[in-house]
Amino acid sequence: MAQMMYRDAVLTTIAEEMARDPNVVVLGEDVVGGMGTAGGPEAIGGIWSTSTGLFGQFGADRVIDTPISESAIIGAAAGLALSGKRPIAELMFADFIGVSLDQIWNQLAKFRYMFGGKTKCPAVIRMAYGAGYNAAAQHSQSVHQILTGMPGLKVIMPSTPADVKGLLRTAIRDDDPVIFLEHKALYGMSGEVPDDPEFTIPFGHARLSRAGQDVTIVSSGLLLGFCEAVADSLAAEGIGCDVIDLRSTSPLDEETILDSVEVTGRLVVVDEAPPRCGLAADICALVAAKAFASLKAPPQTVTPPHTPIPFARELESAYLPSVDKIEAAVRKLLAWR
Amino acid sequence: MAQMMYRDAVLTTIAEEMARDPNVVVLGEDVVGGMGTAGGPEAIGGIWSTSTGLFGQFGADRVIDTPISESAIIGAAAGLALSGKRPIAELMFADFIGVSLDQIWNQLAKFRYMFGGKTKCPAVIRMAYGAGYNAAAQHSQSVHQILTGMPGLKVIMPSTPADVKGLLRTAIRDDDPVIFLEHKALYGMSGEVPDDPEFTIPFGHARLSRAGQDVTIVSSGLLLGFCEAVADSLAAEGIGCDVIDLRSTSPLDEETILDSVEVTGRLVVVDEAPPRCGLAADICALVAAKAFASLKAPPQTVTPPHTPIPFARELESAYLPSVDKIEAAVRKLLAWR
Amino acid sequence: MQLSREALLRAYRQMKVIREFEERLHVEIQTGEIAGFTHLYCGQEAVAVGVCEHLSADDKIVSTHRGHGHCLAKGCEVDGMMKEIWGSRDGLCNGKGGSMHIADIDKGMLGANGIVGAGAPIAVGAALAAKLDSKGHIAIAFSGDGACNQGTTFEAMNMAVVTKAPCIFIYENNHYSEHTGVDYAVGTQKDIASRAEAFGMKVWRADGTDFFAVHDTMREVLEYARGGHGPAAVEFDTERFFGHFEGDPQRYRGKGELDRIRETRDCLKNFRASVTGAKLLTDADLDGVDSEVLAEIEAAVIAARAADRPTAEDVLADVYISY
Amino acid sequence: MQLSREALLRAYRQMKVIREFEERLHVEIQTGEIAGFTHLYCGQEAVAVGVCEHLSADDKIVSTHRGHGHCLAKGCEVDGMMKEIWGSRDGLCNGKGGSMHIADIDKGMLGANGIVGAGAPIAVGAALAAKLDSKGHIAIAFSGDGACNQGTTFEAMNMAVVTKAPCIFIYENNHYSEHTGVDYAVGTQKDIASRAEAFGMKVWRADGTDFFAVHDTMREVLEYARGGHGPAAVEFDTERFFGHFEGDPQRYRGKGELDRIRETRDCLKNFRASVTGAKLLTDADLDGVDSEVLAEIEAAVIAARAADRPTAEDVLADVYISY
Ligand SMILES: Cc1ncc(C[n+]2csc(CCOP(=O)(O)OP(=O)(O)O)c2C)c(N)n1
Ligand SMILES: Cc1ncc(C[n+]2csc(CCOP(=O)(O)OP(=O)(O)O)c2C)c(N)n1
Ligand SMILES: [Mg+2]
Ligand SMILES: [Mg+2]
Repeated sequence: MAQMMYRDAVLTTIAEEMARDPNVVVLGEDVVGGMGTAGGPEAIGGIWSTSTGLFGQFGADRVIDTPISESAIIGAAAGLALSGKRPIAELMFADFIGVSLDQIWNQLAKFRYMFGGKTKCPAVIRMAYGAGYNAAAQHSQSVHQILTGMPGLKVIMPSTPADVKGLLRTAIRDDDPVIFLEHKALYGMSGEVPDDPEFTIPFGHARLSRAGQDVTIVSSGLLLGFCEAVADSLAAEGIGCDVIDLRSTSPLDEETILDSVEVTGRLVVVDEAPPRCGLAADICALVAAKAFASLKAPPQTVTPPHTPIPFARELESAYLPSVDKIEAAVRKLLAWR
Repeated sequence: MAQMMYRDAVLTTIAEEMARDPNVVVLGEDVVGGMGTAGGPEAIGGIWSTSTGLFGQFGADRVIDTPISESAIIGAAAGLALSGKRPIAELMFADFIGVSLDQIWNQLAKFRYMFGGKTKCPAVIRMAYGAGYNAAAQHSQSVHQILTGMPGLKVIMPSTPADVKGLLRTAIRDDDPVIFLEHKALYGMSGEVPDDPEFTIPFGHARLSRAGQDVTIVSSGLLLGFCEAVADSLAAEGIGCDVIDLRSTSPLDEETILDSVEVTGRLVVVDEAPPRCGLAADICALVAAKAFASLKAPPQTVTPPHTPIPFARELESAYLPSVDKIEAAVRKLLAWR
Repeated sequence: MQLSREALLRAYRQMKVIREFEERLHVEIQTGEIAGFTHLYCGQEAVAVGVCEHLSADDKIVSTHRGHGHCLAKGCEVDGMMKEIWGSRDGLCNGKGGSMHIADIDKGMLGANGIVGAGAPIAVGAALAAKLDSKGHIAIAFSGDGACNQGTTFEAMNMAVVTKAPCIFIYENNHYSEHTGVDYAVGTQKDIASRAEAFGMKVWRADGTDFFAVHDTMREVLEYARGGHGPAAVEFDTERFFGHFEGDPQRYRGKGELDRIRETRDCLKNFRASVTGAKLLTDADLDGVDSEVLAEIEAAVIAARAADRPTAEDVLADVYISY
Repeated sequence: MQLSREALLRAYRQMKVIREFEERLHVEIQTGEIAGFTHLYCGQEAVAVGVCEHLSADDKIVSTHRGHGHCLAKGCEVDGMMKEIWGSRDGLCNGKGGSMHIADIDKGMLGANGIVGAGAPIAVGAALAAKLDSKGHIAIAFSGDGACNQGTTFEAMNMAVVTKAPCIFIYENNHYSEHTGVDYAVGTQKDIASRAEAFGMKVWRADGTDFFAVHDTMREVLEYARGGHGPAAVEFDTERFFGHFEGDPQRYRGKGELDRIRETRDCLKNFRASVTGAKLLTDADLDGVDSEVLAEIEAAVIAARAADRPTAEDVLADVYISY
């Protein structure tokens, strides 16, 4: 076990897989940095420092710095994937699916199906998502709810450095297109990471980060930590919460969620996406349909309001789900008659 | 009352509003047709015949034929709206939000909020959506579930010629950005339309198209007709269904849905979007949260499977919700113990 | 460079297969038997064939909504394509894709595409893969005069120049994007090739209705691209013989335009005239090919009609490899 | 054309306000008091001011992520901007937008924009509105050397040419897009202006660190655009004095580059030298402006610190006008 930051778990996993498989290729804006400058290459290794040193180690044909052209970046990843390579494309911010959605949604995601199953499309699209930086309406968004609804995509949301390792390795080796969502407020998070170069975590297997009998809390990303804090403080009062870290939203580990709710009879889904047609509603509907009989109270959601993401500190923290709001939702469930 | 086709309700409403307000402008691909050809302008009035004759009536400055550049079309609509005009932009197919999402999601939808409420953004983005034409994976999709999740947008889905009239007029006069979704399989639908040039239908008011005490069916667009057929055949057996035509998914008429479920205790949501993070789940979660006590059975959804849209006739019809699947869902609810 | 008798016969045959494939579809579509949107390539055969006759299966192409010609020229089976268009589960894409999504990855055909302009970035990716393998393979993006206005196409050209990707952007200028004229939609004062040139690419131009012009031009272009000089662009002036889609009133055409182009701009007629004129092939040679091709198309249609239909269970297959 | 003393003083003051606004932010950001991403315009003042001095509130501009200079030059209040950057509810956008989303529609400032390349299509729309009103107003899209590679920017140029929109595309080439050099990212063998020219536009080029070069060039460009000749493009060669974002290590810079450009490419120094050299203004005149501006900025910072903070309820306001 090594102590490692979330961002370094991304970098080291990419480096290990590139060393292992010559078909793995990285592309994106400033993934090298300094191209065409007096300072020369490797001025920066991606703005999140998740590709530092890759250019020096693997060269310009496998670490491709691109112009600001997200559609061309994802399209190129699609073409590389159809040509036997394993591209890892970086979108600096998840918000930039706005300028590249067609290549993700209508191309990458659909090739295998449209072509009658006669091809594979092993592309990983990494992107930094989420609020917490006061980066305002166009640089703070969550997009898993949009991409989870798109058949053909797999959507991964690691919440710890260890999960980054195991899930990113799985993603790079997976033969389907994978959206890999990295929460920008977690890049600096430090944690234990297995050293085993073959350590992988299969998709569709949620992680139970807290165990309890009274309430099921489902979350992921930055908010998972909030949920754990709530579970820990309620534990002191003798209230037990299952806290389920989804890890992947597509595929979704329905079984872990349903098994837990069958015991607790109470569900809170805590998600950073806006409320309408979001992941929280998706999971509440799943539980209402498949665990109806065991529900003791109405499934609750804790999400931001139906608004864009505001800039000011006070506004962004009021926008985001908080420990207080999560705890209130749990208590509301327990108080339900 | 005049008998009119859905497509003509679109065209005549646009023409009436353009005549009424000189700030209303139409733009899109082939909305004139024949520009730069020997045949000359007005070779076609939009591929859905929803702008026939507008160019002749209102001229080139108000009926703008564009190159194939959807981002520029929506962006231009945004710029027109910020400059005091009331653009009506056409995306030939809703699937093309893939190449223009940024301008819809990160620009149009967010301007008012990001700018502190100091501007309005009266733009209507019309698009043809839905399956039924065997147009396959890239020309048949529903997108309301994606756009409903985006704060700042209003999302309208008329199911009849009369609703097109009343809702499109409201959309054109509305000061917020409005997504106006026209189901391509309904363009040829004929129906009664009020003559009153001031006839409008406010957003957020669903329409009860069938009334019954036993089950609530919520739908819109092409599938609404399927739901009505099911309700009618079950009525013959003495089973009563409320069939609710949403008309708009954002704003959503929660009250009409909840009032109905409080009576019936049973809900089926029938929607053409894929199942994950879709509108069906959104409404089931709403009802599970706010009408929990009155639910007699688990809320049901009837949607396509989590797959892209296949081409062949047999495949597309197996993909789409059918009268049989809807009826089965209703019977399942009635049989629930 | 002189083509062998075999090469000439093969080129003519390829063009003729496309022509008859499309002419037959044009007839069959009227009967309502074929579902969905079908865009016919008829009139542009010399481009697809003049380009693809130079390619191996390791060279990749990405096509458009008007893709039948590119598919056939790149080696997709007539049979499998016809079955796909008929929506059979034995079709090249098991009936899942249809006319706008025909692909055959093993043949280096990375797909027709229903999204105008989506192909160019994908071709850049295929070219970057070829560059990485450095075996002299290339990738080609076919685009129309309308697609060249889509932002994705511009991004792809710049990205290819920046990354020195061996990508060839082929612009088939058939003068129309749906119902709109190229003189309106492409704002440049010059032509599509000049706009591409300004992106930093070497460009070529040729008559897309003259197989020999296309073939000779592509020999140069491919030598350049395979030689590691980076991307290139070619504009071919060509003609679309049918409407944009079946049932298109074609009010945008000039008077007598269709007759004129069928008369003077028919790549098959012109090919026949020049090879018989030059005594390289006889009318009998070509007539022989014609009747073979007609028989092949007839057989394919009969087979497509008789082929297995997909079933409801097939809907769920092939979304993911593992899920 | 000779500028009046008042005009010269006003131009200098405008540039100085931007300079000191940014220099002060550079200091304040270190303290951590200011939230979010802030991109400083310092070094490019002559472009924003040389352009906007020609404009009225009825002329529209669309800006970028590096928008403070464009906002100030177009007439946004120092006070309201400072408060916005501090996240006050009295800010120009009530603290909702912050540095990357400052707008003032009444002043014709249609917004800074966090999405690179998003502004150009919006400017085309504003230009189409001006065309419809036919009062000789125009719209301007400011873009960087990186933004000019975004598909939206290309689409906007072609759309403007096709629709003859009075839109001026201004490319501020400061040689870098984040950490990448323009010579790498812009593939064209020539320059950004040449690529724009190939879209069918008249283009101009000038030194963006020389106020007079910018101002004279824009006089011509605006006369052209207001005259109904359609769109135009201008490339200004300029410099960014700070990192892309605060804390940028700037390893991409050459040795001594920052000192050199501060020394030889400072639009304020150059302005002072030429107007004093030509005896149009005295150092005393300019020093007077300097101290006024410093006082104004100081006052604005104090006011911003003291200004009302937004509350949780404010989050829900202004998503829609009616819902
Ligand atoms: C992104 C997108 N926009 C619009 C369309 C609708 N459409 C299909 S083909 C076409 C015209 C394409 O013209 P061109 O590129 O010249 O190809 P051609 O049809 O002439 O072969 C259009 C507008 C589409 N399929 N995709
Ligand atoms: C669509 C999009 N892609 C990438 C980014 C990240 N980004 C912000 S500024 C920038 C560089 C822009 O360079 P340039 O256009 O030259 O403007 P400058 O920063 O030099 O003023 C990038 C890549 C973004 N904000 N939006
Ligand atoms: Mg064409
Ligand atoms: Mg720059």
